[in-house]
This record gives sequence, structure tokens and C-alpha cells, in this order.
Amino acid sequence: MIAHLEDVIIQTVCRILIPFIQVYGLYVIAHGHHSPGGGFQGGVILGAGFILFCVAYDINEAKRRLSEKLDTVFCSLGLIIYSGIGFTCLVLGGNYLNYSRLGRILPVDPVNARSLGILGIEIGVGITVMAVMVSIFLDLVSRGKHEEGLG
Amino acid sequence: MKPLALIAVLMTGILLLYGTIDMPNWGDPDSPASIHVSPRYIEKTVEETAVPNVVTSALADYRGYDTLGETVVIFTAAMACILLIRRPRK
Amino acid sequence: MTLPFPILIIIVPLITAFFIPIVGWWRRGLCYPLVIVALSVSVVSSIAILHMVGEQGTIRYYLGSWDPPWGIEYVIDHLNAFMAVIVSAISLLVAISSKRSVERELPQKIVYFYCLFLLQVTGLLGIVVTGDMFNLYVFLEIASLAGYALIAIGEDGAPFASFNYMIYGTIGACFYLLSVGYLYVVTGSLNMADLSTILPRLYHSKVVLMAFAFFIVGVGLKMALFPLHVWLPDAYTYAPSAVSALVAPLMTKVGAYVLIRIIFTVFKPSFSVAVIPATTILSWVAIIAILFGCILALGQTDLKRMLAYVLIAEVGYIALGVGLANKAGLTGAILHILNDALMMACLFLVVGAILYKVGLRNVHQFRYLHRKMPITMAAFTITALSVIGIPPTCGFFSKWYLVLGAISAGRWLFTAILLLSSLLNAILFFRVIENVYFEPADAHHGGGHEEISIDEAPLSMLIPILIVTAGILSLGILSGKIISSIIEFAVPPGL
Amino acid sequence: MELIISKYNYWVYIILMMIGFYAMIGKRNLVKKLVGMNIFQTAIILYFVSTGAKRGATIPIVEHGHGEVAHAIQAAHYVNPLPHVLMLTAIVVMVSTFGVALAIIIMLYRRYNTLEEDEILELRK
Repeated sequence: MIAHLEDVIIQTVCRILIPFIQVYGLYVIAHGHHSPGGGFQGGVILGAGFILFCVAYDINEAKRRLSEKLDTVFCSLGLIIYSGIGFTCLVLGGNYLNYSRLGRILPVDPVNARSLGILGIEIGVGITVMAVMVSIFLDLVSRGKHEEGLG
Repeated sequence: MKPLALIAVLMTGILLLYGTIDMPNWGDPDSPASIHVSPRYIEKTVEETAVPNVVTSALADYRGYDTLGETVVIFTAAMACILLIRRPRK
Repeated sequence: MTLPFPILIIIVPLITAFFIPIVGWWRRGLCYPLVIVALSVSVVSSIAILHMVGEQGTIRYYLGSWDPPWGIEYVIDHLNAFMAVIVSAISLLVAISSKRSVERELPQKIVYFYCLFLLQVTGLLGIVVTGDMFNLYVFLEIASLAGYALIAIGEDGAPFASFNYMIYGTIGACFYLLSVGYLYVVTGSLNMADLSTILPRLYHSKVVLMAFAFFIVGVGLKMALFPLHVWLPDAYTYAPSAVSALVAPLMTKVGAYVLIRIIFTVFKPSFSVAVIPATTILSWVAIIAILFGCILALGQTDLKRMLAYVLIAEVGYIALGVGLANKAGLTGAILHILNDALMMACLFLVVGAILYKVGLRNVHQFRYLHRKMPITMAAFTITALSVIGIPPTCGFFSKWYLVLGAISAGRWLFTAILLLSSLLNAILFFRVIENVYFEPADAHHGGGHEEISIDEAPLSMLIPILIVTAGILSLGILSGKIISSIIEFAVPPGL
Repeated sequence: MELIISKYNYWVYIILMMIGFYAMIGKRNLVKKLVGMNIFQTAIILYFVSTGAKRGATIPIVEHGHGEVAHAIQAAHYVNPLPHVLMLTAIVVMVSTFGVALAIIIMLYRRYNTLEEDEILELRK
């Protein structure tokens, strides 16, 4: 077990750095339309921000901010958003995942409705990928016993 | 066991190489792959989905169902890790 | 307005799988009924699709309303609908019977077990229904990943067996992906129907030849065809009983379906029979698989391991039917997919019930089991007769068509081996039945039999076993009707 | 010789793939098998992405000014996006398989305290 040093330098640097990582992750998700990026890359960056927090502070500290239960809910929430959008397109009369049907409920023409549908998909994927990265990291690192911390 | 593995590896490698003889050269613009299906993605994406990034439009719209399957794959991995390793707090 | 059935089969179990972790935190007991409801919805919609296909012929469903070569499409003809009904029906029955054994083996992890159970079934249904090569790879990966995890939670040897299964399964999936890549480079499209129109011009190009070879190896690995079956006995023996009852009948059959789809739909029979003797090689491999499976099954004392080797022999039957590449052979193969799914489901459910109730695995310790569990052992005997191929049961009819196919293909050696394997199966199963029903000779000197109370498996396990046994018997009688209404059209043209 | 020059990307991916394939089936240690699996899958991703390349083409993001008439977009100017889309899926599949494989290895180490295949086989008997 690595002796957990209360290292002030690492913790203050992380405390400053992590918000910018998360904003950059949101930027990558949101700008999937115009620049390389999208749900997966943005979700991984958000997950990496949280993993940095786990490494800098102890896992119990991190679990106070994002509990095990909330993490599992986020995992399924992203996918529910994704298939929910597909399902609303189904309900609105199109085939599954046909975003142009969203134009009926959103005040946009079918082409921009597709663009909004893609943005909704990216958000759903981003949430799921972030939650999955955090959940797999916490499980693999602490070998299942979260309360014992890293290593 | 090791020489057997070596033979299997060499045989697969030779078969794969034999398969690449008829393939188009690297990067030539009129190879079948860049003529048959993908031109429509590039030319029509702004017109149909108002998304300039062709990869994102192909990923989330033209082949959006693949991405749903992909996200389900990563969701399965998360559930598998929880099922296999996580120990309930004694 | 008609419900969009093709997508309902996949989406309902998928969305339920997402809700189960959330519901599981809130109230654990709600997961099991949710799984049953989701699977029964997909059973109903797959039967409705089979009905619609019967009337209108092939159904095409464009995902995202993009037309085929650009978007992903679902193509459902007789073969797809038939497989979808088998997969969803058997997974529903296994889900019903899994309640007790899961509660005993994995008390805290029921929520995540059922989530992965549903994801595995969704993956299998996704493979069966899709008409796009890459989409098939994605759902193949979902099904196998859920399979690796479910098998790894079994008894002592399970994690190592699942690790080996993962290595072989990943090699198989990557070979499949590589072949899709080889076809993509030369044709430019990923859609099955589109490929089957472009490929005839390229039948003599080396790339297509290699793509076909690696398809066969990749799918053979997933389907545990003879030389590539090394991972199967350990994986299915150490898996928990509910998981082996789900994976054994379905995973290999879906692999066989993909093999049929590649050999006869993507590559026209003119390629797989005439240009390269793929089907003759396949039939020879299948013959060795049948012999290998039956002979090795003789040597096993653990019932589950014996059934795993019988499963390898059954996969050999299907591959033989495909290898014969004539109408009778292929009808036998497709009918055998149905029959074998039923038989393997019933056998593994019976083994699960025995393990749950008595905890015995060694075949020799099964004495007087017919008194303790009369109904379960009766079901075991009927299924054993079906595996051997005795007329009233369904096993006979698929073997009958295989023999017919072998004779019409003029392969007398194959017919001889088919009959020999039935004999080996007979020896195999009668050894077990003899242990169960008849006292050994040396026990006659003892006093009267001590009174054994009937201690039958719980109801939630017994009903699925009875349904499957009734299925085995009734489908045996109805097989003529099944062939004329479904399999007649499912057999690819041009054979 | 011309065959090798004009098709060298296929040679590279095959060599990489065979190294990974050998490690997967030849090596005894479980973690080395996993490293081989990673090389094996990365080689396939390299193959797919190299099929999409076009000489003299830019990244597949279509520049179009808002409002002014967009000049006709030729497909030859942009790289073929489809392999990139497929490989996003393959990368995610690789990561997920790796996560589950590491989870299984942790279970094995917790149970047998070794990662050598032959030692595990003996302990299991």
C-alpha cells in the first residue's frame, strides 16, 4: 500500500487544474460539430479529470463528491438519454434514431433538428463514458474494496 | 507449445500478406473504398445534417446505431467490472 | 398503425438493461420481473415479425431513415425471424428458471447479473436481426463481453476458463473485423445486400479469398467448430448453472447462423461451392468435430463437461448440414439449430436443477435420483432420446434430413459417421440413465430401499424444463409443418 | 520491389499484428497475453485507418463560410471518414475488453496469487 502523503503541492495544483480540465472536456463534447472531438473524447477527458482528483486526494474524498450509487446512475442516465432521443424520434413517426422528426417538437427545420439530435447524442455518450471511466478506474485500482483507497 | 504458436503466427501472416497483393495502393484517391459509399457523406453532410465535421455526422447520424451499440459495449464493461470485482462493504 | 417490430425486439430489452441498475438500487426484488417482462415483449414481437415475414416476405427497416449502403438497415427474412424467435424464447425460459439458482449463488450481485443477462440477450438478438456487417461485429462484441463476465463469476476454475475464452473470443472477433476490413477495401460498402451484388465481379481477387478464409476462422472460433473449440469445455463447465443454460444453446447457434449468412448470402453459393471448395472442407471438419465430440464425451464423469462435448458434436452436425450445401442438408442444418437449441437448453436446465437440489455433478452418484426428482429425470430421458435421434422427438427429424442430404450428395462415409455418432450418443446417455434408474448388480443383497421422499426442483425451475420438453416432443411431430412454412423459404436459393 | 513500396502500410500492420498474435498465444504470463491482445487490436485499427487515406486530402471537416455560397465540395479533397468512424467503435471495444480482462486478472491474482498460466493450472487441479 502506498503510504498516502498529505502533499500540499499536488493537492493545490490539482485543485486549480481540475476545473479547467472539466471545462475543456465540455468544450470537446460541445464542439464535436466543428472541430475534431465528440462524446467519447470529451467523456474521457471529464473522466480523467475526476481520476486526477482521486489520485491527488484519497478515494473516500472522491467518493464524497461522486458516490458509487450516483456513478452507476450516471452510467445508465447517459444511455437513457441516447435511446430516449431515438425513442422520441420513433414516437414522432420516423424510424428509430431519425432526428429529422425532432423538428416537429423543436422550433427548427428538419436539417437543424438532425444537428441538434447529434448534439443530444454527444451529451448522452459523454455522460456515460465519463461515469464508466470513473467506475472502472475505482474498481480496478482499489480491487473492489473502495474504502481501503488506492494501491 | 511455443513452436506451434510460431508456426500458426507465420502461417496467418503469410496468408494475410497473400491477401494484400490485390489491394489498392496506399492513399490513391480512386480506390474503391473512397468511391463507392463515402463520397456522399462528404458532399451531402452540410446539406443534410448541418454538421461540418463529417466524422461526427457519420458517427452519430448516418451510422448512429453503431454508436449506440458502442456505448452499450462500454456500459457492459462497466457493469462487468462492478459484477466481477466490487466487494460489498463488510 | 403497425408497431415497428424489427426495432422493438432489440430496444425493449436494451432500455430495460439500462433501467435495471437504477431500479436495483431502489428495490432489488423488482429486477427479476422486469427481465421477464422485457424478454416476453421481445418474444411476442419476434413471433409477430415471423408472422409478418410469412405474409409480406422480407422486411427492411432503415435505422435513422437512411437508405441502405449509407445507413444501417435491418433485413429480416425467414431465417432471421426464425432465429429471433428461437433466441428470445429460449432466453425467456432460461431467465424464468434462473431466479432460484442466482439467488443462491450470487446473493448480493443479482442486479448486475440480470443487467448483463439482458445485455447478452440483446447482443444475440442484435446479431440475428442486423443486415450490416459492422453492426453485426458491434453486437457480437456486446454478446461476447457480457458472456466473458457472466462466465467468470462461476465456481473455482471459472475466472481462468473465462480468461481463455476471452483470448480466443477476441482473436475470433478481430479476424471477423479484419475480414470486414478486407471486403471494405475492395468493395467500399459494409451492407450485406450491397456486398452480395458487388462481390461476384471480384470472386477471383486474392483479397476476397482471404476475407472469406478469415471469416470462416473467426466465426468458427465463435461457434466452437472442431479445431477451434478448445475454450468451450472449461468455459461452460465452470460457469454458473443459469449462465451455462443461457450461453450453451444460444451462443454457438448464433455463430452457426452467421456462418450460414456469410457462406450463402454475402458470398453466393457459386463462390463458396464452386470457386473454392469451402463447403467440402467445412463438411470434413464437421465430421471430425462430430466424432471428436462424441468420443471425448464418453470419457467424462462430470455431467456438465460431458454435455459441453456433446455440444461440440451438435455444432459439428450443423456445420455438416451447411457443408453438404444441398437443399436437404441445409434444411437439416437449420432445423438442427432449432432442435439443438431446445435440447441443450433442456439438458443444461436439468443439470442446473440437479445442482440446485442435490449438488451432485459426478454421473456415478446419480443413483435413485429418479425417486427424488422424477419429473426432472423424465425430462432428461426424453431429451436424451432426442439427442440420440429417436423418432417421436425433434432430434430424429433434423438427423433424418442430414442423412438425406449426405445421401443426395453421394457421401456414404458421412452417412455412416452420422449413424455411428447416434450410436455413440446412445451409449453416452444410456450410461447416465442406467446409473439413475437401475440399481447396480451388487446392491441386491441389501434390505429394502430406504424410503426416499420426492424432493422435486422448485417450481420456477420445473416449469421451463417442462415447457422445453413439451417443445421437443411437439416440434418433433410438427417438424413437417415447420419445414414447409418456414425453413422452405429460409434455405438460400441457388443450392 | 514496387509491390512493397506502394503498399508498405499493409506490411507494417501485418508485422505488428503478428507480433501481437504471437504474444497472445505464445506467452505464458497472463499480462503479457493482454499486451499482445492490445498490439493485435491496434494493428487492425492501423489497417482500417490506412485504407481511408487519400494523397493530398485534408481532415474530413468541410470548411464552409456561414452564408456565402459554399463552393462545390469534392470528395477527393477530403479523407474518407468512414474508417475513422468504424475505428472509434473498435477503440472503444478494445478499451472495454481490456477493462474486463484486467478485472478477471485481479480475480485470478486474488485467488491464486500468481499470474503464470502453468502455475494456475496446477493450483486449479
